[in-house]
Amino acid sequence: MIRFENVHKSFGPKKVLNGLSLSIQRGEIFFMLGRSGTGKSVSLKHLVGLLTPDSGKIWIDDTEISQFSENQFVPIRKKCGLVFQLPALVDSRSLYENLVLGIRHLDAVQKLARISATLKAVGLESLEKDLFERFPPSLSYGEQKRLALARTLLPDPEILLYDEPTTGLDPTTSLQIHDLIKKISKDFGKTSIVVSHDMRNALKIADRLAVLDAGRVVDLGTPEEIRRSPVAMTMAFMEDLQ
Amino acid sequence: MNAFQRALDTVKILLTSVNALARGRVPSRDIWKQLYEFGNSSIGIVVLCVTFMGIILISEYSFHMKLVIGNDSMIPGFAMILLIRELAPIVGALLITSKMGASIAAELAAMKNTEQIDAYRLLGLNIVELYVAPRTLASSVAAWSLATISLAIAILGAWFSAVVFLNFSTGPFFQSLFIFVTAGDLILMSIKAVVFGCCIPSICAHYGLQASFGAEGVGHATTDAVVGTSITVIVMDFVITYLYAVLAS
Amino acid sequence: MIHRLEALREHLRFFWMLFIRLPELFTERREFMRQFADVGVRSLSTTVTAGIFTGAIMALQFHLQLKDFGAESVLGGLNTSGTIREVGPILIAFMLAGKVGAFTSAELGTMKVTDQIQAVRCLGLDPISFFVVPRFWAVALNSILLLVFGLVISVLGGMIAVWMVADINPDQYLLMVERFATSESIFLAVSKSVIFGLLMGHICCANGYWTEGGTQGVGLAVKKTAVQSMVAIVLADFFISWIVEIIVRSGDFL
Amino acid sequence: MLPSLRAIRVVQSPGRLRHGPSLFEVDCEWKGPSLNVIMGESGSGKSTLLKTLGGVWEPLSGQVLFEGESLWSESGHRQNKSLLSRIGFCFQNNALFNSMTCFENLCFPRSQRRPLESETARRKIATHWLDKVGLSGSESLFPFELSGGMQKRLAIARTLILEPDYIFFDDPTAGLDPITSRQIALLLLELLENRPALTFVVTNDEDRARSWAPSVFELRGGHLNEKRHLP
Repeated sequence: MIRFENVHKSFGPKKVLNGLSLSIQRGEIFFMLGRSGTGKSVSLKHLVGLLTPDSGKIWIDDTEISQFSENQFVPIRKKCGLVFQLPALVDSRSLYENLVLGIRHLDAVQKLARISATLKAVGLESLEKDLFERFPPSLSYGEQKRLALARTLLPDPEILLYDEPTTGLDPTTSLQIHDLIKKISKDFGKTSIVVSHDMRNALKIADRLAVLDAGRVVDLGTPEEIRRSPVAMTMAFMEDLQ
Repeated sequence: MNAFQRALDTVKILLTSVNALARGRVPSRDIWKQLYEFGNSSIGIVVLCVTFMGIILISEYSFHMKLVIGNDSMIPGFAMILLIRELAPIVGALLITSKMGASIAAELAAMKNTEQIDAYRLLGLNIVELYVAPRTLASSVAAWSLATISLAIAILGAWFSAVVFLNFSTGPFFQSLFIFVTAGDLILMSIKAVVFGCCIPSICAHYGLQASFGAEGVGHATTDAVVGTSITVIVMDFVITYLYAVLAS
Repeated sequence: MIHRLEALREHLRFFWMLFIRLPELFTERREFMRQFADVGVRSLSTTVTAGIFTGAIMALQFHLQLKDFGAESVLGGLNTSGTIREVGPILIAFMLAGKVGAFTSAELGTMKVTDQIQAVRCLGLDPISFFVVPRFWAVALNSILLLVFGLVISVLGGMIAVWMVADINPDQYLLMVERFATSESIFLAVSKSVIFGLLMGHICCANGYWTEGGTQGVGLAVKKTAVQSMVAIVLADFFISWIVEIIVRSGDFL
Repeated sequence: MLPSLRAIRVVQSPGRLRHGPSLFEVDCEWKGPSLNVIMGESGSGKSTLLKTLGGVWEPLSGQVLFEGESLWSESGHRQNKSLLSRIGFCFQNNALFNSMTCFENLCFPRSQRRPLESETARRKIATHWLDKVGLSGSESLFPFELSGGMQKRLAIARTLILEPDYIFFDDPTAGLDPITSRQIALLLLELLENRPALTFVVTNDEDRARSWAPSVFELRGGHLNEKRHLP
């Protein structure tokens, strides 16, 4: 489904991806864990063409995208929806306009139908009646995150990419977000790749986990394998859970 | 926060800075560093802009004088008076505002974001004395020297364009210059430059310290600082010119 | 020096892109209208203030100079033509560079820093035509209209100042305006306004869109816009006046 | 004199606004050196409470007494200088002076608080503290050149270098990945061991709170509830 093959990327002197090799199956919830600055978010951005690798290959299904141009990425971006760490909503536009950014080609009836279904999926049905009057700044940070998720879901992408979805959220809200990721992935049969450093929630909902260090995968496996894994970095992450 | 409260707060900042400078509580090392910062960063653009405006003024005046009096022998004097009294101080001040004023507002807004200002307060230090006071002195000295330097170079530029384009000869050019330009004009320019110079850091610091949090806050603080200072400079210029006109007549 | 040429080439490419995407303005016309109204309303008060005080300052200067020659009667016309040709456009444009230009680059810079631009790109939209093109035309057209409006106001400012200082009553002041405000002066003023407007629109959008480096980056973008706008305005003013001089006095100059 | 802090019906409004509904009304007393952890949901005002107790903001009403003495004089905002010098505050955003190097960030506060101290002694203490928090070798780096974890270590060193009697940490492990945040938590414990100071730490991370103290104070519904035992 998605395959990284010996991908290297550096920003000036700083080497961020150092031979990343990874493959993710269809319909899987795949977590990428690691300390900040080990290239987790950078690898996600390669999948939607926000960054291009210095060397190495990246496959989505059977198309190799590492040397794609901006236009070639347009269909790829329809297939992969990226949820940013910041809500990244357009504050000057109404909630409705924010939501329909990705589905402008549909007609009004289809839009409204899809919006109500997606809002229910992310637990924001209460907002449905005043989508036209309200603007993003009037929502709480947690609500903005959910709306950003709904906006990414609307074009019905096959693959969902989450860039540290719960950083900066208090424990209860981040638990809800993780349950939401699991529900959406299972109900709609989406492949989900989640970049995070919240090991406790990761183990709860992930099908498989990869632990990254210095731009490379140092450990890979199912939650059970990860719990018993002898790899130093994984054990460091597990210390909190005893 | 309405205009009056803003003006009040700015005056408070200005008085604190002047007080700190007068009491000698500002290390001279900071003042020299800021003086270099202010002068070095704006000298290029101020000289460039004032010179180009000086050259254009010469041709503008020749256009008008021909309309009004027919001969354009007095042009250099007239044009240069306008440059000395108005354009050199204003253009210099507006450029310093956007170059250095914006940095003051942006930096203070960023410092507020990372709570550095509270940290200074807990050390018993006043951010205005530490940050704004050296810049106030540096800015007024820089404003005056930049206005003078750019004026001198603008006169050379005007002389060049008068000789080459308006077939003036050097003698009458400088002669009309000395007839019309009096010491009073230079004093007026100096007063304006110094007054504008010492107000710029305080106004920009006010906007920086009132900034709200996040990237949005820094952006708005910097913008409001540039606009607020520019408007204040123009209004102050009118007041000073008006007083000069009343006193002179 | 190469760095400067490189930057100039980048600016030219960005400017050219904004122009060829003009038809895309139609798809975002609602956003354009909203931006146009927003920029206009926000900068009206600044334009009026700048206009009145520029006119007043110039009137005082001309009054002081003409006083010894008893040429007071021509003051109205001379001041109007003198202001709208040269100093007026520059000073009002300086004000708008802050109020309109700096604000827009702060807005675009904040959007860049909070990933809004990346997010829209990932949803299959082109951020340039979504965010930048409507703002560019809103700023450019507004600046042109506001500059011309500011120049008209400056005549009013001159009138009031002269009335206060030299008690020349308004209709005496206006008497000479027609004679001096020749079509050439008006053409010069309007052409400067158009070019200044386009320049400011481009500079603020370019700096805003190229913002990098988090919160500090936004502050830096605003500073760059303010400085670059002012320098560009003075240089443009020089070349326009020089070219118009050549056209009008084709024999004279060369 | 044993450090003691008494909050008498301290009321504060949210953040800088100084108006709007009061966030909390706190009436507590802490006697003698101890490590007190304050927890609460985000938005409960725990950060504002810490800043009110720690002398960053003046309380809307009520008083904060350090050994019976108030920091804020009745007349204006003039703060009691000698008392202020015995307080160390570590801000959530680190508040590092970005125009100074790491070394200067440590020397500058001491030069303000201990002006009579010789330059060499001050430099020795600064180097000592850089080693203590594991930043030896990065003396000449500027704050923006440091990673999140290193910035937090410098902020902690800068707070403790003044040997304060009252120490306040505003969410010291926020925004750090779990491993760095655990290292910072352990560093705090190690540095605060047998130190005769009254210390307050605000956090919403239960794992870290557990490593600091057996029980915590909880700020909920505008009141500071007594100890809650951590499982």
